[in-house]
Amino acid sequence: MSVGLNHYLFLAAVLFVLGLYAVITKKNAVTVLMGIELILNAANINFVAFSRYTDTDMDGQVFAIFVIVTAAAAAAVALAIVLNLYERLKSINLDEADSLSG
Amino acid sequence: MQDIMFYMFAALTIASAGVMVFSRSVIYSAVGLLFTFFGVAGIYVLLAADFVAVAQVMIYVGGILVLLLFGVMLSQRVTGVNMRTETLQTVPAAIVAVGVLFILFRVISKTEWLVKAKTTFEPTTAKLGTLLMTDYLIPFEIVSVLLLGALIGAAFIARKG
Amino acid sequence: MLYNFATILVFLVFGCLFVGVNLLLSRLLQTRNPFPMKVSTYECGELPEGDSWIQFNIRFYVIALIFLIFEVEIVFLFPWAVVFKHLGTFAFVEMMIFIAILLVGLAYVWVKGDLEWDKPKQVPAQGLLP
Amino acid sequence: MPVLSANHAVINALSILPTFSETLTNVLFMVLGAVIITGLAALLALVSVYLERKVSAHMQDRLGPMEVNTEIPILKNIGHGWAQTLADAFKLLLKEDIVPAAADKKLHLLAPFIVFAATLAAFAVLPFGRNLIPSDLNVGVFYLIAISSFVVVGIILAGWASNNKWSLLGAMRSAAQIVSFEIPASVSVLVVIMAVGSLNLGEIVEFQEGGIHRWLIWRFFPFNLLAFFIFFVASLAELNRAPFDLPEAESEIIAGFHTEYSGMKFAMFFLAEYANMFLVGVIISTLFLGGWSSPFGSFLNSAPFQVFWVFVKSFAIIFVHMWLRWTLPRVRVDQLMYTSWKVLTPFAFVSMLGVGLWMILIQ
Repeated sequence: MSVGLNHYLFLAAVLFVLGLYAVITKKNAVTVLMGIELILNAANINFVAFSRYTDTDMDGQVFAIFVIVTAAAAAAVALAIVLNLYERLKSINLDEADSLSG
Repeated sequence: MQDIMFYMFAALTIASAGVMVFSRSVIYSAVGLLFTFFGVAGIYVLLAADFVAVAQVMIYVGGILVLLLFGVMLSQRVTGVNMRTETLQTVPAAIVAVGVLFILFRVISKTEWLVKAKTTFEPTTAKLGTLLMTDYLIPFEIVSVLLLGALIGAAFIARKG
Repeated sequence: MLYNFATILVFLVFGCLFVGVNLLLSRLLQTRNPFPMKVSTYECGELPEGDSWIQFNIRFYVIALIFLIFEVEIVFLFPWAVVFKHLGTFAFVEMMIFIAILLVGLAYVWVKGDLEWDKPKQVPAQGLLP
Repeated sequence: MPVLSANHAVINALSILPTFSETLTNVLFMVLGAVIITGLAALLALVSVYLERKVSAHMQDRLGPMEVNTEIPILKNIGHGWAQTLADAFKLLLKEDIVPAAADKKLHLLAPFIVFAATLAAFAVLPFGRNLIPSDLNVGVFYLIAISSFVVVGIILAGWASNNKWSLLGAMRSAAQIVSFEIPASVSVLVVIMAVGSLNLGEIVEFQEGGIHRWLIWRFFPFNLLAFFIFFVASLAELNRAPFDLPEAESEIIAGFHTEYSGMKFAMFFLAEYANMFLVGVIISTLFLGGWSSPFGSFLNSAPFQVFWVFVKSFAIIFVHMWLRWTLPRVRVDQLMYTSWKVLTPFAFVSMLGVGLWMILIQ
């Protein structure tokens, strides 16, 4: 059976689930962020695959670029928060960051 | 040949994503992520998205991964022992993950997709440029505001630490 | 197009093979005689002081951050530059707005001193001086 | 019926055969190209190391290596210690590969693979002549910028895996320096792409064919010249070369990220470093100096000469790199960041703006 749309979607689904698992289980904020990047990559594979396998023009690819950009912005801000957290608590375990007041 | 390449890249992507998720050390997770990003770039090439593939390598590997590594270096005692990342709620997470995977697989295989595959491989850069300047002009300009906000906000938060 | 990318993949694999073969060859030819003193961490012949933990300055992160934001911008600049000849003035104005907004960010970190590697010394406010 | 279907199977198999053999020849060509380019990269690195020593020596009024020659009759008379780097390579091959006990063994091994493979992969798109491009990629320039990011990750991993303060500090400095200068370098490349309207390196060279006056360095004077200068300075910094060799400042942090590397692993970093020098030489000559095209128009522009011009131009740039090393003192870290963010980046945008306005006003 030759590779078609479904294969790409299955791949993306596996990647998504791995990312989800990392987000749920990891205590370390940086690894949670990595899990989020996996999820975004999975979504991107779907965008590009649909752009290839359906009648739309290249909109999927444009969306993929926008997703990459958003991921970059998110990573930048999230890591800044992680570093700030570390300065205050000397730890980046998310369980210990349960107070809203600085 | 393309099918073989697909399976190779898919295997690389999933295996390295597995390393990322299940390794105990943050740095090993980062290395796993490096190969995941590379594998996904390969998948994009097979989907005829050459520009997106290179952009993926450039931003994810060259930008986000480097930033993550810098963040790791800055936020923990950088020795082998203390780079551990603990896990919790493994069992419920596994149940949720398998459940979601099952649902996704079922949805994907049951749905009748309106497939109309393209078979040609054409350069995409010029077309992307035109689309960004015409149809996607507003999102494109908003992206610059988003990036500005991210830059100012992140620099502000990091400096306060 | 696929052919060109496949060539790059072959180059990557070949680069790894080259390193692997050389390391293997060297492994076969060399004499190995490690002893604790030899495999200790190098510190100019002294015994290593403490572990290798250094508290890096936050500036490293801020530099990487500014880099990431501008790299994303460059990803948009490349397709624009390719079609610039055909689209003309309108595209030029659009891109100038885009760049101008991001240069505000550069100006911000410039003014706030994030680009200075040696942070200026904290001078106490005038009123607090004895 | 079974006979018929068996026939069908045979016919099907036969119809696949041509495509299969085609694929096989394609793969053979790729492998051949990879073998040639790997050999070339290794050879060029050896030559560059030798040149570095000789050029440095003569600039300081010394002779440099003179002793190491072979006893092979014809090669014996060349003299000038030409076999020095060969001997060094053999020495490194025979040396013990020391892995510090405190290091992370797996990552310590992985880092040289990443750095060397990424460098070699960048060689794949270099145009050595009209039909001598291993991979004529249509996003060539963009790809070159992207693939260099693997090197940054490799350097950080090498520094971390060594578990040594100096390695880690050197790695972080290297990484911060490389990423800081990547922005002005990428922006200054844009002036070339705007003029040519393509990311393909072959097309960029073809655009400049027809003599020295067609080279992109002279276009839109003085904006392209400014962009060329910015790219050149940024490339010096990305190569960690003097005056921007802070990550390897011997007196401060020993040898930077590869302090804990010895034997063949060290040789791989070293090889990648000098191969990168040649790579940058070819990139600069392709983008701004006409690449393979002859400076005299169609005169001396046949295939062998095209390769010759690529080498002449890139070695000229390598020579300038070496020359600067013995002319300029090392900059300080704050000066480095100042150069990158407050001088080169704004001026790169200025040159881009200038070229854009110029192109619009002329149309």
